[in-house]
Amino acid sequence: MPRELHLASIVVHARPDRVDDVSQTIVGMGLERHLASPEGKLVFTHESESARDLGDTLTQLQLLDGVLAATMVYHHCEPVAEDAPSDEPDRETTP
Amino acid sequence: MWKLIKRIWTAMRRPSAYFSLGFLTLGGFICGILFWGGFNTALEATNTEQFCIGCHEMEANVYADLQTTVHWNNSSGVRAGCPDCHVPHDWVNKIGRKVAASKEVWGWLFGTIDTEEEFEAHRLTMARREWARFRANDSLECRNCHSYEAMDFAEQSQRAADQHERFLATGERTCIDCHAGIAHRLPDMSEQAMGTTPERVAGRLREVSAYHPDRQELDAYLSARQ
Amino acid sequence: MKMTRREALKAQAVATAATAAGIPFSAEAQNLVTDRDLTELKWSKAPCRFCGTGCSVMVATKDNRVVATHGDAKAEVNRGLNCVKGYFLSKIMYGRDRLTRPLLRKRDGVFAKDGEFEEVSWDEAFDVMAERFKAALAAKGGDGVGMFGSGQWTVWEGYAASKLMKAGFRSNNIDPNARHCMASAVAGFMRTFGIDEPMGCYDDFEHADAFVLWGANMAEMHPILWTRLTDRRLSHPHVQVAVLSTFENRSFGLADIPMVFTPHTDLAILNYIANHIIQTGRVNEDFLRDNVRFLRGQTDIGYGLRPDHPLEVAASHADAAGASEEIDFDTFAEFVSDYTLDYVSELTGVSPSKLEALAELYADPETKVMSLWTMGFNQHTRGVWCNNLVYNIHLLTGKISTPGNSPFSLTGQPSACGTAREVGTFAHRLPADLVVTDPEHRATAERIWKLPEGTVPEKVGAHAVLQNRQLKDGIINAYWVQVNNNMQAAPNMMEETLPGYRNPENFIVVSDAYPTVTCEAADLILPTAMWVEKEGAYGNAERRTQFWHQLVDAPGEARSDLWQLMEFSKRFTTDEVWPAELLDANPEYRGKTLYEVLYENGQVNAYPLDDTSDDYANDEARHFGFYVQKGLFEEYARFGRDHGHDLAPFDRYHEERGLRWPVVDGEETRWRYNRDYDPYVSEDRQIEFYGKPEGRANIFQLPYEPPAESPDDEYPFWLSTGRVLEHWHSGSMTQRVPELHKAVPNALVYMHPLDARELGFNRGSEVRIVSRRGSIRSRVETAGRNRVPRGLIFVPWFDATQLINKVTLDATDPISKQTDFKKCAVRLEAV
Amino acid sequence: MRISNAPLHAALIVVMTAGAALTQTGGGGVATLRGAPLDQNAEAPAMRPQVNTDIRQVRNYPEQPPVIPHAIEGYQVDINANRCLTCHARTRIGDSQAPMVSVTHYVDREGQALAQVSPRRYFCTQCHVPQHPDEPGVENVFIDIDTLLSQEFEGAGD
Repeated sequence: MPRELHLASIVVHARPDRVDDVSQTIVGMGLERHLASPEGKLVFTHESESARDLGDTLTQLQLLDGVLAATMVYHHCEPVAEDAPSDEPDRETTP
Repeated sequence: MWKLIKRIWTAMRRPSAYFSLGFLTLGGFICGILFWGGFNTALEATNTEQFCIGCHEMEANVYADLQTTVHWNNSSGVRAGCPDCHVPHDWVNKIGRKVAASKEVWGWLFGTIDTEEEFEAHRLTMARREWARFRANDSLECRNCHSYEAMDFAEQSQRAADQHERFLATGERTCIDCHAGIAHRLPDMSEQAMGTTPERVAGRLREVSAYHPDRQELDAYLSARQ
Repeated sequence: MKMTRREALKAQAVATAATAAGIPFSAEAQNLVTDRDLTELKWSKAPCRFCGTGCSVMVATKDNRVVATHGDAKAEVNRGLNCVKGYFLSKIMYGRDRLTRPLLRKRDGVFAKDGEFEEVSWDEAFDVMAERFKAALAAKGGDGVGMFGSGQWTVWEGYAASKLMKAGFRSNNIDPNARHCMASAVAGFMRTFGIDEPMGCYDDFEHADAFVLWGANMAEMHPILWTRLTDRRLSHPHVQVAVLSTFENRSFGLADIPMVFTPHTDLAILNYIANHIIQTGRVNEDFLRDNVRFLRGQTDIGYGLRPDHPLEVAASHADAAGASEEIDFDTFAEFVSDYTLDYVSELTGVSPSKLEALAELYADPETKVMSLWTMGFNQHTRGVWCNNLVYNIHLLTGKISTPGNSPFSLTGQPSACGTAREVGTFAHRLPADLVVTDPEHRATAERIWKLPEGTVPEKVGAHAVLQNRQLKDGIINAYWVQVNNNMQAAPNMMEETLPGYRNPENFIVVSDAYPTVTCEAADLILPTAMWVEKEGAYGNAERRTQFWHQLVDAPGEARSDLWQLMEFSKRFTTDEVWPAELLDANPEYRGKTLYEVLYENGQVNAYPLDDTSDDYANDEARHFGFYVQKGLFEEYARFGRDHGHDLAPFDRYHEERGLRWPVVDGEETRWRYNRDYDPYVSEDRQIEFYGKPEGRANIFQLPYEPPAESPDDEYPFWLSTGRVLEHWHSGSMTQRVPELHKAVPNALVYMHPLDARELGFNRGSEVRIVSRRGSIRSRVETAGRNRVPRGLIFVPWFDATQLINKVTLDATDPISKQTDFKKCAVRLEAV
Repeated sequence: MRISNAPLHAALIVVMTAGAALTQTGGGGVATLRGAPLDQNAEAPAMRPQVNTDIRQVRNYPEQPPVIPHAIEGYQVDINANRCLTCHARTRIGDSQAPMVSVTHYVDREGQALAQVSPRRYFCTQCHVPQHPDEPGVENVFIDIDTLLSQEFEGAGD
């Protein structure tokens, strides 16, 4: 079965007074935290090899204590070639 | 006086009664060599930098220009003097150039260019003559030292390598088209000075006449020709 | 920035999520930050920190840091342009080695002249410093102390310094580094017009038909004015540009009349032009009749060297260099008739045709001429004469004070005019062109300063070069250097500068933002706030006064020069530093600190803290408890208002891109002495040079005299020093901007390829440049931006690793006391 | 490092041989860009060729004129000819593939857009300078806006 890469970004709205421990818990689940706002909105990215994994994670997030909402905003899926890592450098991105 | 000349002339016309044919042939040959050698020595004497800068106008202007350029100082210590670029290396072209150069001697004798201002006034005319010559012979004197085949693109900057591959390899342009001004200061390249006649722009002088505030007309002319 | 594909995807994911959630996201996540609150920068105006052009720049700040700068499109001076230095202003404050704590030479915990620098508190620094100043004052009075300031002081810093020295310490031993730069121009203005600074302005660039650069290499030293000149020349084909110098520089690139002349012979060229104007009947007789008088200047005036130098002993009028007597036109005409075309061509090495073409620019009544000069004229042992002589040819033809007809003295520092000259921080001056030698002028200063009669001393103080000599000789013992790098800038360093700084009798204080070579020679180093770390004001070469706000805080314990001066003044009482007779006559001044007497005088402290801007910090105002800058400025402005030097009210300058004084009825003045533009001109005159009696300017009869030192068999080369475009002065700011350093990393010896060949040097060879006074090591450049004639070398002075002033001669103009950095004799040796 | 040991040794010798010399020359331990005691002369650094990699440098802020990523030795820029514009002029970039001069350069002093590069921008090297491989004697700690923003965000998030 060909491998797949699933990359998603998720906005988690936590109770402002719980932001820190919620954030810590989610990072412990293997997600990467990127942004946080004072109102308690957090942006995470999630990487996995299956859509099921992603779905499960979302469900877990929504059920976490202190989380008001967890919403997937962006989802990208592509096959991963065995011998061609997807990490090849891209062209220079600054003009 | 006239008698004397007539007597010598008569003697010269008479076949030799004293010398063998062999001697004469050999003697003529030797004389020929001596004469020829003398000619060539004299010719070569005019083919040195010292001769070129013997007149002040050359020394104070174009020779002074040269001294600040890469053809004077460079990493490998190879210097190109005046004749290297301005006199063809093969004999026929050399003689041709020398005959043409006799005009310059005339100019020198009669003071066409005595001062810096006069030199500057003639700089464009003289430069154009050289550019035309280089274009006509496909930059022969450049190629005496620089040949496309010998270029190592890995040693050139990417920019230079690209340009050489694109324009030099294809023969679309010749060295002087892009490198005019490499050894001497460029004359006034503005439209007013250059004019827009076909003869003057034929050799893609636009390569060096980059910019002047009101040279749109020249640009228009050039694009119409393409 | 290189990103892997996965990172790019992730960044996109985060960006999308952030947008959806309304969260600002960082630059790391995406190339473009779109949140306006975050990306909005605070843009404020400020004049450029470098030369005297006075470009305005817009400075962006964020989180107490300068993050960007660009040319101010609204500024008339530069209309959006900067030179390469100006474009990199953002980085000048961020050299890693900014000084942030006072440093004192110590051994075993106490000050020692031969100690190592140790960090100390401001209190300790000022304690030691005050002790040394008090000792010097007690022993010698005002003669024992000295201060060397700058044309980079803000207006109020220079003013506060001048008050502290001239009134507080009662010493006129205060001089700015503008002495090295503008003094000959000042003396030239005073002798010819009686009022300092140009009559015209930069608007002349858009009106002139011809430009004559007398030694000025504007393409490198005044790049933005050069853009205006270039614009005019290339847009109007009839315009001609003449460029004169002792070597071919970048400005020759625009020259219609290029002219390389033998050093020092510019005097003869100027007299030849006067002669040509007279001989060809192009004198403007109406103008002469109404507006000019003729004077014969003193000749054989020496070279400003130490009095026992053979050249001074031989000079017959070294003691009265500035004297003159009145003559008539015919006498003048006969005098200049010796300066024939043939003679001058022979002397200068310039072809007759070029000399004639140049003279015609001035002689032709239809050609409006702008003459421009700076260090070529001013750093000249006959620099004042050069200034006088160029005014001669403008006055003979009446080509002056009208748009496009403009003899224009350029300046090298941002406030050489605004601070050094207008505030009068020279050893002989007071604000608004007043001088210490005039009892009425001193009385005016004492009245405005609310100080007792006799506070300001009459004796002219030591000028820049004399200060160094007096330090060496142990006459001045306590010395304070602010905003300049005089170890690198002053001439004849090994014989006349370094010995004085390291003289064990002396205590040397240097205030600077960076550790310069002057700091290295000091005993106490004070860390200083620079540029937009304080509120400031500069005055440029066209009389334009410009203000800026404090935009960021200074690092660590760095404090502005203003703070340092005023805080230091608190440590002195009048009883300690004023003579008994002065206090006996004015007992109400007893027992007060100099701070109270000078700055808490009801004027300087007249404006409350509330008057400062809500939008900007003001560290000095907060510290002292009142709007210091405004109080100092308004007190200072009293000197010039209604006296031809009117400044606008303080607050207006924060609104404008500068105003050109005199500002009368709210209007700036563009062309002085011309009734059409200048409200000071009388109703019945079109032109009136109101600085001189009868409104007449002086035409001076002055000859060519040889330079102090010329090449000979032993030292066969002329040495000329100067600047490069990419670095400013001693390079203490620009050498810390990597892009500028990499553009021109080191000083080089520019020399003729054939001279190099003859001496066996290649391009890039290391050589020793040797004069009778010292030597340095440098590298040979035979190509590049300058083409020097045979027998001359040019070495820039920005490079701290190659202190070319070890080699130069401390000969000055005897009138202006300004050093000739352009001429001395050297030889070159292989290393 | 710019400061080599040679001048240091020389300074030590001076100190050891003549005590008085210390007050004449001692740097007192303050690091300047000098590289040698004030009364001595260090070797002048070798002249090195201009950087010629054609790799564009990141600008410190958008308004900064880009530095020139190639050598320009011998380039003629005067009233007769402008070597820079032979590649960077609008009409030349097809052949040269060089970046075109910015549109800001087509605006004159009065803010009018022109058909040609404004004459006041004619002398390119007033703003654009080539680079040498010589590192400055001291680092510059200027922080550009993007770095500052990301630092700020990280600070706020913690």
